[in-house]
Order: sequence, then C-alpha cells, then structure tokens
Amino acid sequence: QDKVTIFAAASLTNAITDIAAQYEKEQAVQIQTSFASSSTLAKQIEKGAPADIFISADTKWMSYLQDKTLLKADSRVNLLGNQLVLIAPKNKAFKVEMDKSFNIAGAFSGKLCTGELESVPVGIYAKQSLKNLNWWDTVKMRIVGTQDVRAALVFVERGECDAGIVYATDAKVSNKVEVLSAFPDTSHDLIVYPLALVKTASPAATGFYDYLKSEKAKAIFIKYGFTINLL
Amino acid sequence: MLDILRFTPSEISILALSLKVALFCVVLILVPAVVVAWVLARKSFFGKSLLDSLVHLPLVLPPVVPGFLLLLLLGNQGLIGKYLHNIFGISLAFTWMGAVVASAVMAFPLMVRSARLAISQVDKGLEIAAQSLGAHPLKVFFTITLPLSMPGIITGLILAFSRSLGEFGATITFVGNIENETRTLPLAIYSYTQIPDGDLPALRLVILSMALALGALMISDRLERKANQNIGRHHD
Amino acid sequence: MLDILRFTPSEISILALSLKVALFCVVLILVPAVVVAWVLARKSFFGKSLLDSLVHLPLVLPPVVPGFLLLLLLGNQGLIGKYLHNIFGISLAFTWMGAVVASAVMAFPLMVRSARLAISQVDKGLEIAAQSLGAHPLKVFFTITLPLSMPGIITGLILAFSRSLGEFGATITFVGNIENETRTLPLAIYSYTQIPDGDLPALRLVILSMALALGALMISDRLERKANQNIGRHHD
Amino acid sequence: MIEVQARLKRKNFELDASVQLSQRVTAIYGPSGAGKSTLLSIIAGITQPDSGRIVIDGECLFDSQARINKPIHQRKIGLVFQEGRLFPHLTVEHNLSYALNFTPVQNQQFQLKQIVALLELGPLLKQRPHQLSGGEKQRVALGRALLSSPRLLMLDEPLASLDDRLKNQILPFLKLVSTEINIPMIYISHSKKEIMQITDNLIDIQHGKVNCHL
Amino acid sequence: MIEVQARLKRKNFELDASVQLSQRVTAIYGPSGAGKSTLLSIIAGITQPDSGRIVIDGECLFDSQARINKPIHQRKIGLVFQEGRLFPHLTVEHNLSYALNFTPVQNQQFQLKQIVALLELGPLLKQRPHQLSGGEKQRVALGRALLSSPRLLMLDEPLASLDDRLKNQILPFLKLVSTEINIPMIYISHSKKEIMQITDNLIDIQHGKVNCHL
Ligand SMILES: Nc1ncnc2c1ncn2[C@@H]1O[C@H](COP(=O)(O)OP(=O)(O)OP(=O)(O)O)[C@@H](O)[C@H]1O
Ligand SMILES: Nc1ncnc2c1ncn2[C@@H]1O[C@H](COP(=O)(O)OP(=O)(O)OP(=O)(O)O)[C@@H](O)[C@H]1O
Ligand code: MOO
Ligand SMILES: [Mg+2]
Ligand SMILES: [Mg+2]
Repeated sequence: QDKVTIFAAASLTNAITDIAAQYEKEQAVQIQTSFASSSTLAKQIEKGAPADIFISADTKWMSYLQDKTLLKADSRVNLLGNQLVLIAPKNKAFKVEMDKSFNIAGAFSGKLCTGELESVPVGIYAKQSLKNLNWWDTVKMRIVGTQDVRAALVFVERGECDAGIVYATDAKVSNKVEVLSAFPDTSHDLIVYPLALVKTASPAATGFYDYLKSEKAKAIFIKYGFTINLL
Repeated sequence: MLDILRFTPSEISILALSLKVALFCVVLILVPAVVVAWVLARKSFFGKSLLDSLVHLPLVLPPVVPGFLLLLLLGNQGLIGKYLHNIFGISLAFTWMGAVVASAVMAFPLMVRSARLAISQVDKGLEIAAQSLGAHPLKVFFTITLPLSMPGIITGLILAFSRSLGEFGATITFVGNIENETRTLPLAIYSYTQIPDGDLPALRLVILSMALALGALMISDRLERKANQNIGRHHD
Repeated sequence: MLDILRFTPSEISILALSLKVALFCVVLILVPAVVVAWVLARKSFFGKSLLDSLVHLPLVLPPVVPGFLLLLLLGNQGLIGKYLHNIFGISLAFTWMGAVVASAVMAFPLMVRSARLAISQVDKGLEIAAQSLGAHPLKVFFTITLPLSMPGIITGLILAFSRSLGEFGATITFVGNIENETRTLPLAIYSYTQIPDGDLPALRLVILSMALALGALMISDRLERKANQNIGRHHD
Repeated sequence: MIEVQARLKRKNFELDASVQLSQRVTAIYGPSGAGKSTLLSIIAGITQPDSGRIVIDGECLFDSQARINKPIHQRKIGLVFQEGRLFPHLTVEHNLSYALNFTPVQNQQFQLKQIVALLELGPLLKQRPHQLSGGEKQRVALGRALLSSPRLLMLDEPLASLDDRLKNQILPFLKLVSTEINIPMIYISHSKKEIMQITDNLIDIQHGKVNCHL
Repeated sequence: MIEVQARLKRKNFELDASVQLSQRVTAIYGPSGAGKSTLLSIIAGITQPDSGRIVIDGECLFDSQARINKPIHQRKIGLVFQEGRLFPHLTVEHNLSYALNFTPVQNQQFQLKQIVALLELGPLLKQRPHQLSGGEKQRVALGRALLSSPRLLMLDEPLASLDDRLKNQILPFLKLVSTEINIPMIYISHSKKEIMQITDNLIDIQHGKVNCHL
C-alpha cells in the first residue's frame, strides 16, 4: 500500500486529518500526517524529512524551501486563505470601528493577545494591521505575544486578555469568544496557506495533492472557516 | 569572528531577565522543596505516593500542560489568581513573577528528588547521636541532616537553575512572550527559530545561555566540592 | 463519569509508543550516564568543566535547540546521520528511534547528576578496603561503588524516564509528529491543543501520562527502598 | 535509681533484661554479641523493646502498657557510642560544644576548657573527625557526651582504643564525674580489669539474659 | 623482610619512620595519635608519604625517587582496619568471601568454613553489618582479611572490642597463621599485655618518630 506523508502547519490539524481520513476511504493509500509549526516543518524538509506534501501557514517558509529548490517545480499554489479578526471574551465584547480615528486603546482594558509579533505569522499580520490603522503606538505596550495562534485564543477564552487578534478559523470554533470585527484584507499582507509537493515526493503523492485542491477537500476547509478564493 | 560575542543591550537585558527569573525560581522553591524532600525521604503516611506523583507531574507532562493549568489557577481570572489579584493586587499573569512561578513548577521535581536522595543517605546514627545530646528533632534537622545533605541540595539547585534557564513551554503558555517582561532567553531563541533568517541571532542567544549555565555550574561545583569536604568526602 | 477512563485503541497505542520510547531512552543512557557521572565525581582533568557544561546543556536550552542540533547531526542528511543511513541503513530522523535519541539527550543530564551525586557520597574507605583485598579498581567499581550508589542511579532512572515521558520540544523538532511512529503522549496532547474541542481528549491523554508516571514512580520507590535497605539505610 | 525491664526478640537473638540499679556506677559486662549495646540503646530510647518499662529517678521513660515512650532528646542520657558517631561536618571543637548551644548555662556541668584539657584535645580542636586517630575520636565522643550535662551517662566501650596512659588518666576522672558531680553512669566493657578500676557493681549479661538488682 | 622508610608532614603531626622487619610477627605499640595507623596506611599504599621507600621481600612497592608506587590492590597486603569498614550492602558471608571471587583457588590459603568456625561467625552469615555487634564486626573484618590470602597481614587493633574468651581464642590462631601458614604480620595495639601474647618484637612509636631494625 502506498504511503503519502504530509507536513502541515498545526493550525490545519483538524481539516487535514478529516480530509486524509476521507481520502483513505476512497483510495488504497495511507496518509501519514505530521503537524508542527511551519518553521519546524520547513527545516525538517530542508534536512531531508520524508515529506511528500507541505502546507505552510505563511508564504515565508514555503519560499524558504523554494529558494533552496526543494520543492517540485510549479507545484506551489496558494491553497487557502484566512481572515484576521479582533476578538474579545464572550461577555466582554466592545464596539470597534476598523478606522484610523478609532480610539482602540480606550475601548478595552487589559491586554491584547496575538501571536508573537516578529515570528509567529498571526502576530506579523496583526502588527501590520495595527500599524496600518494607526493603532500600533497606543496598544503596543499592552500586547502579549504567544507561541502560536491557539495560545492567543486560549488567553482570550480564559479572560486573561480582554482582546485578541486571531484567524477567523480559530475564532469561529470557540464559543467563548466573540468576533468584534474582521480587519480589512488591505490592512495586512494576504493571509495564504501555500501548498506544494516536495521535490522527492513519491508518485502516489500527486493524487492526494490534487485531492487537496478538489471540491471535496474544499468543503471540509470551508467547514473549518478557511477561504478558498485564492485557489 | 569575535564580533559574535559583542552583545547588544537588548540581548544583555534578555540575559538579565533570564538570570533574575532563574534566581528567584531557585530561591522560591528551595525551602518547600527541601521540606517535601525530607517528608518523602523520612516519613511514611497515607497519600505519600500521591504527593510523590504530584511532585513529579510537571516533569512527565508536556510543559504546555502545566502552563495551561497555571493559567487556570493563577491567571488573573483563575481560581486562585482572582483573589491574589483582587485582594492583594498581585498579578502573576503576563509578569516576570509569573515566569518565575512557571519555571519553579517545572524545576520543583528536580530539586525535590536530589534533596530527597541526599537526605535519605544521611546516616541516621548521627541524628540519633545528636538527639542523645538533647537536640530537638528540628535542631537535629538544621544542624545535622541539612548540612550533611548539602551536596544533594546543591545538585538540586543547579538542576533547578538550569531547568529554569531552559524553561520554555510552561512559561510561554502561562505568561506569554512579552519583551522586557517575560521574554527570557528560551523564548527569545524560540522566536528566532520561527523566522527564516533567525539562525544567527538565535545562535548568539544560545551562546549567552551556555555562558550563564557555565558560570552557574562553576559556582555550584565549587560549592559542592566544599560541601563534600565539609562532610569529610573528597572529590579527588 | 468513568467513561473518561475507557480508552480507545488509538489512545492505547499512543501510550504504548510513549512507554516504548521512554524505556529505550533509559536503557540507552544508563551506562553512558553512569560512566560520565563516575568520571565527573571522581576524576579531575583538563576540560572537566567543559564536559560538565556539555552534559548540562540540553537542560539549559529551549528544547527546540537540541532538537534542531540533532536534526543537523543525525538527520538523514546530517553530519553523522548521513553515514548511519548510508552505511548501516539506520535512519533516526522521523522514526521512533529518533524520538528515543531526542528524549535521551534531554534526560541525560538528569541521570548524570543523580548518579554523580550518589557516587560522590560513597565512602572511599570501603573502596580502599576492597582494593586491599586485591580487587582491581574495575572490580571495586562494580562490586562496591555501583551497588552503594544504586539509590542515586534509581533516582536518575526515574527522573530520566519521567523527562522522557514529558519530552516535547526536542522530539517534535527532530522527528516530527507522526502518528504511530513519533507521536508520543506529549505530541498527541499538543496536537489536541491545536484543535477546537481538543480539551477533553487532551485531558484523557494527560490522565494516561499521569497513570504511566505513577506506575513508574511506584516501581522506582520500591526499588529505591530496597536499595537503601541493601546498604543498611532505612526509609522509616 | 534506674529500673529497666525489657524484652526484645530478633532473629538470632533474644533479650530479656530486668535490672534495678541503685548504685552510682554500674558496669555491664559480657561477651561479644551478648546484648550490651542493645540494652543501652533501649535505655536511651533508640531501640524500642517489644515490651517493658524504664524508670529513672521515678520518671517513667518508657512503658509499653501505659504507652509511654519519651523521645531520645528528652531523656537526657549522655551516650558514648561504640562507633564514635562524631559529626563529620563539624570540627572537634564544634562536636564538643554541640550540646552547649541548647543547654541553659545554669545546667551546664562542665566547661569546654575543662574537658579539652582533661582529654588532651587542645591541638585537635580545629581538625575534623576524619583527620583523627582512632583513640582521638573516642576521646572527642566522650567529651561531647559529658558536655551535654546528662543525668545519666552511658558509655559503650569508651576506652577500647586508648592506650594505658590515657586510660589511667580518664578512668579516675570518670569516677569523679560519677561521685562529685553526681552523674550516674553505666559502663560497658568486655575488659574486667578495666571495669574493676571504676566500680565493683558488675552486671553480667549472657545471651541476652540478665536479671540483677544492685 | 620488610623495609619501610617514610616521611610525612601534616599540620599537627610529623611522621619520620625507618623500620626494617625481619621477624614473622611485629607489633607496633604507641600512644593514641602516635602515628600507628598512618604508618600502616603508608605501607598499604593508601596514604602516600612525602618521601620514602617501601620494600617487601625484595619487591619495591614504593620509591619516591624512582617514582614507583604500586596500587593498593597489587600490594597483596591484608588489612584489618581500626573502624571495620565492612561492606554495608553485603551479608557477612559475602563480606567474608569477597576476595575469594578473584583469588585463584591454588592461592587460597584458607577455606571459608575454617574461618567461620574459628571466628564463631556461623549464626551471623546471613546478617548485614549494621545488624552486628561491635565485636562481631571486628571478627568479620579479621576473617575477610585472612580470606584474601595476603602475603602480609596488617591488623589495626583487631581485638579492641573482643572479650577475653574470644581474644584468647583468636590470638593463638593469629600466631598460627604467622608461623604455620607463613603469613608475616604487623600488629597494632595499645595493649602491651595483648601484644606480649603474640610476639616479643615490639616497635615503639612516639609522636611519629620510629627508628627500629628488628
Ligand atoms: N539491627 C540489628 N538487627 C538484628 N540483629 C542485631 C542488630 N543489632 C545487633 N544485633 C544482634 O544482636 C545481638 C546483640 O548485639 P549487641 O550489639 O547488643 O552486642 P554487644 O553485647 O554490644 O556485643 P559487643 O561487645 O560485640 O559490642 C548480636 O547477636 C547481634 O548480632
Ligand atoms: N587525614 C588526616 N589529616 C590530618 N591529620 C590526620 C589525618 N589522619 C590522622 N591525622 C593525625 O595524625 C596523627 C596520627 O594519627 P594515627 O591515626 O596514625 O594515630 P594512631 O597512632 O593510629 O592513634 P590511635 O591509637 O588513637 O588510633 C594524629 O595526631 C591525627 O590527628
Ligand atoms: O504555523 Mo501556526 O500554528 O499558524 O503559527
Ligand atoms: Mg556492643
Ligand atoms: Mg589508629
């Protein structure tokens, strides 16, 4: 039986697990998954990890591999998109306007949680948006960086942070937070999850690679809140 | 080549923060760990296994889990943290003191085990001799048991200090990654590993960590040698 | 309520994998750790501080760093791993054996420190007595030093085993998070923290980890008690 | 007045003691393994007998029926152990003065200087136990016990490694301790000659059996 | 024929020994702290003198000028330590037979049974050292040293805690060992009476000074 190994960013854990299970039912192929942060996965692939397919949570790490010509030529596509949203704990919602004139600092008390600003993708997008909205200077002292987007979500869910910036996919599945507003797509770089075949990918991998782009997979991605319009 | 050793003020301040957190960590756990170690080494009681495994728990779980539990308990909205915050005005979440607590929890089992090992090796005949001279058991503990288990306590301290210097998962989960407040060396190193060009700056911080650890080791080795000499045992 | 304790086959297989990795880990480090501990406890030589800090290094750094270094060294394209792979056909990267190596590196300092502490507490007078009976130093080591430091070695084993059970950062960095191969309990717990509604399944795995640790602790406590009795020291 | 009744069963050994001592100094005499050290450690509270009763000067220290068992440090019995048991981390001086830290001055029966002079420990004060010769250790142990100002002194072969000169110097002093300063003494030795120098009150213990009222 | 020249300086103590022993049995006699144990441990290779030379039966064990220093385990000197030093993790039986494991059968001068009977250790074989009385420990230490079939036996107050009956039983045996089985012996004791029973070759050591050719 053929085996296909996919390395995917941890935020895709549910969706990829579901899609793999469905694919295994249809095809006589075993899908092996490994979920970790995009950076870890990219470095592992660089060092010869037996990955066939890679989905990164940002473009940087995909480009990192592409620059080292470790990807199969022309296999890179922007598979998924996501939205950046401002959230608050369920009973602590406040009004916001995504506008430069809005006094964000006065709108909530306490901390604002998001991914670490320099290294974690969601934090990098968040910083761009905050700067674009001219909110950065007034809130930067109150920002708490986290290891990944899920950790930021937890802080808001627990009420430790009164506001947070996460992906729409994360906010959607939590019933303990409220989405206050989505950041305009123009306030930050496009959020994309690139997909590619690793150079050493087995022939069987192409089938699953194609399946990831199919309508069936799309349905599952949408179910978890991703956007597909970039495909 | 040696340019890599010219550290920036921001790197130095990360180092200073790490050092502060690690030092407070060992100070915080020293007394409780020795007490628990003594209890585990010398007493038998119902629930001892439970206490034992509770102490070891942080070692056994992925560090995120203790970090998450700390958040549940000691966060500003946490079960206990709520009162700390409202009544005493102490806030552990997102502060360096929280980082101290997180690494203390992770280092605690190491400290306890070392101290326990040393205490259980202390010759009871000497404790009995001290008692026969009229020393109250507490007096015996402080004048006989404790000094004689000093090498183990120092071992515990260096393990705890090292563990605290390296603590990542529980810290970032409990107090986040906030510059000048909770961004210790491991958190800063981790951040650099997350960006494509981060290898070099990460390496610089790794070197700083190593230097700190080396310094601590040298001090602890000297202390341990002295402690061993004090109790009539020699290194060489 | 007790439904939470009815574990699924997949959970059991994660448990079995973790147990396998942790057991191989302690078996792998036992001998080298005791040797290094003995050298550090009894010998003085140039470079001893360096060896000492090298041993402690994995403790001091965020686990991602040792994990990454392992990838550089022992990955299939790594400096050493290349030869392992090409000549012996051994592949550590992304296999459970790699997970063993990752947790061995992280657990090594704990094992060394405990054993070292115990060895340095062994009465040299007894070793001299054995030598005077004609025993070669190696014989002395195996018949006197080693049995008398057994409590410390057992302490080291339980610390190493626990650390291995809880190892996350180095493992995921070196061998990834692959089901049935490298997804040990901590990695599985991490995976659940990455998905909504993952709290309950994560909790179930946390309970499994605790059970495993409790079992190991109970065994080690019994062994330690026996070892202490063997050398004429009693727990109570 | 010391009254001891004790039974203790070990695998190869059974102790059955019933002694009543009204003399200042009593010597316990018996072959190796007879149970001399065991009897001492029962009186001191280190070993708990299976059953029995220990009363010193009317104060009950142990009574298996009444469930009385005073802890060692409250018994105020000075011990010189057969194996020395000096504190390895303390200098000779601090070993000697250990008990002085918590003995009220008015209860102190000896001065450090006095004991150091008597036992010729002056040059050794700064040394640690592992730097002492066998006889030196025994002298320090003896001094340490005396300085704890006990109401009863029990010595387990205290002079075994001492040469004749030191023996002859210390024995009279021990006698003095017991008569002048009023510390009763139980003295263990396998040397009849040594014992005779200090007292005529001999208790003979054989195979753990002793029944004697002096 | 044993030739020892050694100098050693410690803080409060200076050893300056020059002895030449051609007798089977030699006793070393001297007050507490005179340096008896120190001299023994220099001969055994445990303590290294500042300078000197040790030759036994023509074989040089130590020579500070020629930089010879044989390790302890190759000197084949049986030791009975003043403090016993029994292996706490081994039973009496295994303490006794420790050396038998690595002594070739043809070199074994005694049988375990023989030693056990002589020293009356039969009932204690399964016990551990911490379960022994003081005198029992000394007997085990003696038996252990004998069973290592040494070419020289050095005893540091081996009978200090033994009662007269056992002493009188073991002393003749030690004599026998030295004459019949041809093991030379150095015997330390502070008891002149004890020493006289075993040999007339006395070496007196005072304040670390000894100069004697027998
Ligand atoms: N902890 C113990 N466990 C079991 N048996 C013991 C223990 N301690 C001593 N014994 C045994 O009890 C008996 C009496 O021992 P004890 O130490 O009282 O003798 P002793 O009269 O002091 O002898 P010695 O003059 O040789 O010191 C001995 O047979 C000894 O083997
Ligand atoms: N390790 C050491 N360091 C420093 N001084 C020591 C050491 N060991 C012994 N001494 C000192 O050396 C001197 C000689 O000691 P040694 O043990 O040889 O005496 P000894 O003749 O055997 O006496 P005893 O009959 O009391 O056993 C003593 O004054 C002692 O204090
Ligand atoms: O790759 Mo992540 O889990 O979105 O930081
Ligand atoms: Mg005795
Ligand atoms: Mg001596």
